[in-house]
Amino acid sequence: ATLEGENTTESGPVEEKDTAELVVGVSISTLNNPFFISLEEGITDLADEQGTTVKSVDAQDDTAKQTNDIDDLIQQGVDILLINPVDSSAITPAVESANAAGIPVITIDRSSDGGQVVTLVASDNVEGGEMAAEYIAEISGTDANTVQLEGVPGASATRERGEGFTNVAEKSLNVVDSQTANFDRAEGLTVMENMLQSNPEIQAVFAQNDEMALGAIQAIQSAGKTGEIQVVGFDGTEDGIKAVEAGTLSATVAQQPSEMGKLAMQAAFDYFAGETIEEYIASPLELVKGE
Amino acid sequence: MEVKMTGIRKSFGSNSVLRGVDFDIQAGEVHALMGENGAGKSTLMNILTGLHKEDAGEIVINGENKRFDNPKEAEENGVSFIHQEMNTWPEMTVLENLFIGKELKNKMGWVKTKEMRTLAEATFADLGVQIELDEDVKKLSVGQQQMIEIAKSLMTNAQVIIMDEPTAALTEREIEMLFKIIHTLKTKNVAIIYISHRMEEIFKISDRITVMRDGVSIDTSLTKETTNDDVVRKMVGRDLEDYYPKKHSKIGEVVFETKGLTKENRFENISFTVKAGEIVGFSGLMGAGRTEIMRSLFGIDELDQGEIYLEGEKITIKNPSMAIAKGIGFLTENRKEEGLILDYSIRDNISLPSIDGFSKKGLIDTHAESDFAKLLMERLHVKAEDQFDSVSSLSGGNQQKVVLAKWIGIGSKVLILDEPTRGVDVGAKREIYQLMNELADRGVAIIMVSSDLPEILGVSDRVIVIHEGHVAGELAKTEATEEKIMKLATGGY
Amino acid sequence: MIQTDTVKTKKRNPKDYMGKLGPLLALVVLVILVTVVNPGFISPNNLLNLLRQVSTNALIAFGMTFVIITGGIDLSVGSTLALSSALMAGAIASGLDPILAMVLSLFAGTAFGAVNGLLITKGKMAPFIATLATMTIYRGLTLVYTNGNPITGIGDSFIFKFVGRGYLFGIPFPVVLMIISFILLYILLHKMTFGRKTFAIGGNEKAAFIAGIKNDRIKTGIYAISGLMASLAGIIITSRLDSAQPTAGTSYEMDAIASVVLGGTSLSGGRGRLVGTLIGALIIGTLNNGMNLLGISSFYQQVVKGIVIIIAVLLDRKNKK
Amino acid sequence: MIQTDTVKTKKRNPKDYMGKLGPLLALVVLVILVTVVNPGFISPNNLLNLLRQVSTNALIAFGMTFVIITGGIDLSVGSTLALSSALMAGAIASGLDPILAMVLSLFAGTAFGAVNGLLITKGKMAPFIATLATMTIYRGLTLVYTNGNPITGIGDSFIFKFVGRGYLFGIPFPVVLMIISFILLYILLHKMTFGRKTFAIGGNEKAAFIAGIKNDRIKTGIYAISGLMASLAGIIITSRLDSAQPTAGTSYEMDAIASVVLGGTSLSGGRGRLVGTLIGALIIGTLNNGMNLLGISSFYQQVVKGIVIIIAVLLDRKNKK
Ligand SMILES: Nc1ncnc2c1ncn2[C@@H]1O[C@H](COP(=O)(O)OP(=O)(O)OP(=O)(O)O)[C@@H](O)[C@H]1O
Ligand SMILES: Nc1ncnc2c1ncn2[C@@H]1O[C@H](COP(=O)(O)OP(=O)(O)OP(=O)(O)O)[C@@H](O)[C@H]1O
Ligand SMILES: O[C@@H]1[C@H](O)[C@H](O)CO[C@H]1O
Ligand SMILES: [Mg+2]
Ligand SMILES: [Mg+2]
Repeated sequence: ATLEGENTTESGPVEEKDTAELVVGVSISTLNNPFFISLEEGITDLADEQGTTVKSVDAQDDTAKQTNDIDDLIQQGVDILLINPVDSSAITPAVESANAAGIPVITIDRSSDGGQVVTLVASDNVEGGEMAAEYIAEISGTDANTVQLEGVPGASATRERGEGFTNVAEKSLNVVDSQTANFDRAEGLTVMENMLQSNPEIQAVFAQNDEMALGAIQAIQSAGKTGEIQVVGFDGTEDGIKAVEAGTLSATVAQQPSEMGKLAMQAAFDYFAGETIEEYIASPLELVKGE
Repeated sequence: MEVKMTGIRKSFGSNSVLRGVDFDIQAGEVHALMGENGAGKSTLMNILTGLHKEDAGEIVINGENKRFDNPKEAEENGVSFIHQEMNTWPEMTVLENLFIGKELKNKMGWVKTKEMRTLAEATFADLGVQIELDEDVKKLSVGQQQMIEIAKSLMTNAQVIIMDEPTAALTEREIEMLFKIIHTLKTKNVAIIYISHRMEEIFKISDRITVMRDGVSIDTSLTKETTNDDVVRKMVGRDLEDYYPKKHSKIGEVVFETKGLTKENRFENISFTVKAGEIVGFSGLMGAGRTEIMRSLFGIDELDQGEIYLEGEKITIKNPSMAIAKGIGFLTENRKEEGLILDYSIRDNISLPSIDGFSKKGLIDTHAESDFAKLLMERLHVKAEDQFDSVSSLSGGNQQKVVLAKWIGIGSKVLILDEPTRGVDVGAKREIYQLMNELADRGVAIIMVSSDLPEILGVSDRVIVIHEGHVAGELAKTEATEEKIMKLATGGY
Repeated sequence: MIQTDTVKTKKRNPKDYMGKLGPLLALVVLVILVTVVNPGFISPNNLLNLLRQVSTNALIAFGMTFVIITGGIDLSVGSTLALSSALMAGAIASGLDPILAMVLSLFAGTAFGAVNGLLITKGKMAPFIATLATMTIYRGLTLVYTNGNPITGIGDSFIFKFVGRGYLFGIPFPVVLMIISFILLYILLHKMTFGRKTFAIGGNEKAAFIAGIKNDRIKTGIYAISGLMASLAGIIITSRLDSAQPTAGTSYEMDAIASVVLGGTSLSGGRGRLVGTLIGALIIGTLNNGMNLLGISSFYQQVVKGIVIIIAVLLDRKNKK
Repeated sequence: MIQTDTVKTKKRNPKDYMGKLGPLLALVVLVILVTVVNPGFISPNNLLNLLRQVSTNALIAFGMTFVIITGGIDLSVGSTLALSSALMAGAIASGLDPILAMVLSLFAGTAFGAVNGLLITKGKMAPFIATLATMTIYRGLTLVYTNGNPITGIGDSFIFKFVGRGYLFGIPFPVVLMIISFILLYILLHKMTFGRKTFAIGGNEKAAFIAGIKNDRIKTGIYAISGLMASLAGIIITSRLDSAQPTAGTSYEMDAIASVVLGGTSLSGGRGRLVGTLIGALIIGTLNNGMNLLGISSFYQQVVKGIVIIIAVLLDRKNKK
């Protein structure tokens, strides 16, 4: 009786490899979300430039499927794994398996709680949540009646953004309600509608991603309260930025998913070029606001 | 074993079905239980075997006050019930069917297939039937399924066996076999409660007859001290004239003709004609293929070869809808599964095949529909409060009349009736015959498939006998006798 | 004792009325409960809001009612909604007239439904598995077509905006669409031969076939209606969100089926009423809206919703006895 | 002796064999197809990997087979998996002995299944709606219990790690569990009276009752088995992921049902084989693994999966004719 991931192959000196020989396994949490599509594009764009082979799998937001997907990639003998975990804790054994097989791992957007990773490429979600709360306090005033639209329960982005938001909001905002809308635009709409019914004096909304923010904006519009309620989103997707430009969205905490992907791919190249890699590579966060 | 039931009462909701029934059975006797459809015979037996609970009354078994909580308990105590409605598992094999709920098993709970097979083979040998034990039951004919039900009951070594219309789906041969078995059982002191609507059988095998009417036991007498007319009078409360009403219709031109109908492995080269106003009886042994021929020509099953002519014109029938459009109606042998929507009202059932006729631009004219249903119900004497009663609340005979009404309603030129009186009481049977006569008077060509020989002889103008998927012969009314039909049916000449 | 001990006879059985009133009663109780705790619930504004929220689920559930009456089920409605919406949005984005694009979407939805129907009738597949497969396929096609991204930039046309966001005499237009669809489908189901045949198929498929009903045609038509209603709901959602989402409609089949069953339509077929479905949809909508108004956490909301479904179905059973 | 009673169709009808071999054939064709394009597929390593991936779905599908044979369905398996896993992880995290915690989880799963069974038998609810409701409830309870967060810090015990990540003679332990469960359930279904009764209930419930079968008890037992298998799968997943996820098992019912149906078990009840389900699960697993190996985009994967399900079911239909 043995356990998988038990005998980690000692990662001796890295065997240097040319970008064109590299086979990179990519596991994305879900491609049902524009954010991760951009992220994957960032990876593949750079890989294409360098002639690197990419094998990509989509976990459809299922932690168990992601573990299976990564097993499949390990089976195919990829040189390195770029993993965008569905969940930071659940990814640990998969990272350990990769470690055992001697395959280096880079995590993207979300960390792995265990195992050895070369680096984590991510934006700081806690900080992003704080940024959003601070900006709301700035535009709607301290103690503004604020509601929060949360992402998929249990997702690290939900937890961390919520944590950051609450850190600041506790002190400077009056949070009247917080409900999940599962990172989904349609749910953002209905949940916001209902919140408007029960809390007529809402002044501001923090949506943990732009999709929900855009849904909430539709609800605010049909309640005839456009302009009275400030909405701050997260992600800086194409639609989100457009809405900021149009003035319907007050601001979005823009991540740069495509940049994140590129940074991760570049880290992989550097790794095989024998360079030392930082433990954490920060992907830039930027508050994009209207005028 | 002796059973005595006294003052049994039972209501379903506001419908009081049994209103004081006395019934008893002694070891080694065949006791016939007679009564019109809905008289309460099956209900009484359901109470005896613990399927229903009586509202009042007393059951004494071997001198002891006792009642069974469920059929299993009854069976374990030696009372076995062959139900009127078959309780089979179509998707399971014959062997599995025979032993459901009473599998032979070892201490570990494993099923002992070999032992069960031996026992089943022995029972089938006693019954004189040859049915492959590994065949799925759904592939068997109704008659064969009925034999399985009988075998099941015999295997329980019961002291009292209730047979609720065991012969409704059987033909002469199997009935003979069954009667032999009943005689053997009698010598072993087994008591039989025998329910049937076939009068001649009752007088052949029963020792005593109890007649029920409207939930009350009217009379119990020794069979040898009573007569057919006597029993009928007690059942229906009045005298019935001749059993098979006289038919006067003029027989006209050929309306319906088939040439060389063939379906691989089922039937071959079936050619026959039916004239306006004529009733053609189709006889044959169980599984001869009569039902399949009718189903195929009506478009329910596919036909491999053959031609069909209606009023001299060749027609193609690919599905029932096409057949109905041409003026052909088909009363199937299995009314519960194929004839009726049990939960629906009488009206909805009657109007179903004609529903397009009541539509104006797709909207249903419910007034016209109701008038139509009412008329047919009156015409056929369907016993019900009104046309909105659900069909499931009717007695078997009345259900059969509803199916009939539905096919009469479409104004068919050709009417195929497969076992039209199966499970129907004497009074209702007579009404159905009368109705067939009237339709014939109006020039309808009628095909009647029946396993009841006296009925075939009593009703048909001409008899076609099917043997193993072939037309074995044709007999005019004047020349037809039971012997001749049986000879053809068994492949003799 | 066996179950059939009941008399399910008379049309005019008073208990039947109870059975029919069961769902309505459940709705009334629910409304009163929510109102007591939060009187804001019955403000005209919130009621209109509620109705608008209910409209998409109700439309899908109307179609589902036909399907379930035949003894079938349609798991693909959510994916049908997404795919037909994506096609419409794509067409608008590439310059097609929005009205034509909406018609296109309805046609597409109808066609996807008909494919289900054909798999079930000609392919003799169980409805559950056939629509489970097409649920996956239509969703996959949506993702392929949209490449996983929402389709945006479709919101210029007034008519298109109006469908999801407009008001007619103060009533949200989706609600108007729901009412019109209800009336038309009510007539179809309860007053026309098509409906009679639908019931007959569900009541006894073999008997219906032998009585000359073209089962295959009717059933295919019914799945097509279900697809049509899903695509109509899709148009509303797309208009409201001003974009077609690749994940739109995910698991909408569950709410639709729950609405139908809460309305007293039997999953074993042959029995059902469209007005029941409307009430069922209102119950689900009131639950969703009401629990938000009461500030119940979304985790507990799921628990409560499940329990209410169980209670409502059990009560309905009881009344029907 | 009377000869005419014999049935013409013989026991060893070749078409019957075809019907039984249908699913196996589909699997073989699939394996060959994938291998031709990527020979790495049949490497022993990948096959073991594949089997381990299949194991959880197979376990759930085994239980589902019993349920479907009775003519029922269990939509709650995914939520049962999540809730029983969460309880186990919570217990371990708060210091309970991992082995006891695993036993607790199996008991909990069995109990959740039994609740389904009671709603269906005593409450006379349709299995679809009863388990739809409990699916929502169990998921909600999981979220409430975990507060939406994964439960971690449970991975110290060797035994606990071994269940999901261990190897016995080179075979992944989840695969060993799958094989053992298969054998036990095979005997239960095909060799023991419990199985006979299961089939009898599915084939003709009323007749089964008359034959003295305690339908309610058997059915409740069957749903309990389904819950038990779901919780066993949950233990494996929790061990493999080293954490209990609140969203674990979402929509697993669909793959399980698809596996059962692909294996030739009829959704209308009364007919089915456990070995078919195993093959069905292998088909689904091969599809998932194979398409990853072939590098098919996940969007197209869904389309292909749906189409393969349709083709396999249609072929099976055809063979059975
Ligand atoms: N479970 C039930 N619920 C309601 N009514 C019932 C039930 N079973 C029987 N009945 C009614 O009781 C009456 C007697 O039925 P029963 O089946 O005992 O008649 P029967 O004498 O066996 O008739 P047949 O000769 O047609 O078989 C009928 O009116 C029938 O509709
Ligand atoms: N699906 C089937 N598969 C195999 N054999 C079948 C099937 N259907 C019918 N048969 C067989 O075909 C033969 C003809 O049956 P059919 O029902 O037509 O006979 P019948 O003359 O009407 O007799 P019955 O009085 O039993 O109705 C029977 O032996 C029957 O077992
Ligand atoms: O960062 C991403 C995006 O914000 C997305 O919208 C949801 O998942 C998060 O992890
Ligand atoms: Mg009877
Ligand atoms: Mg016949």
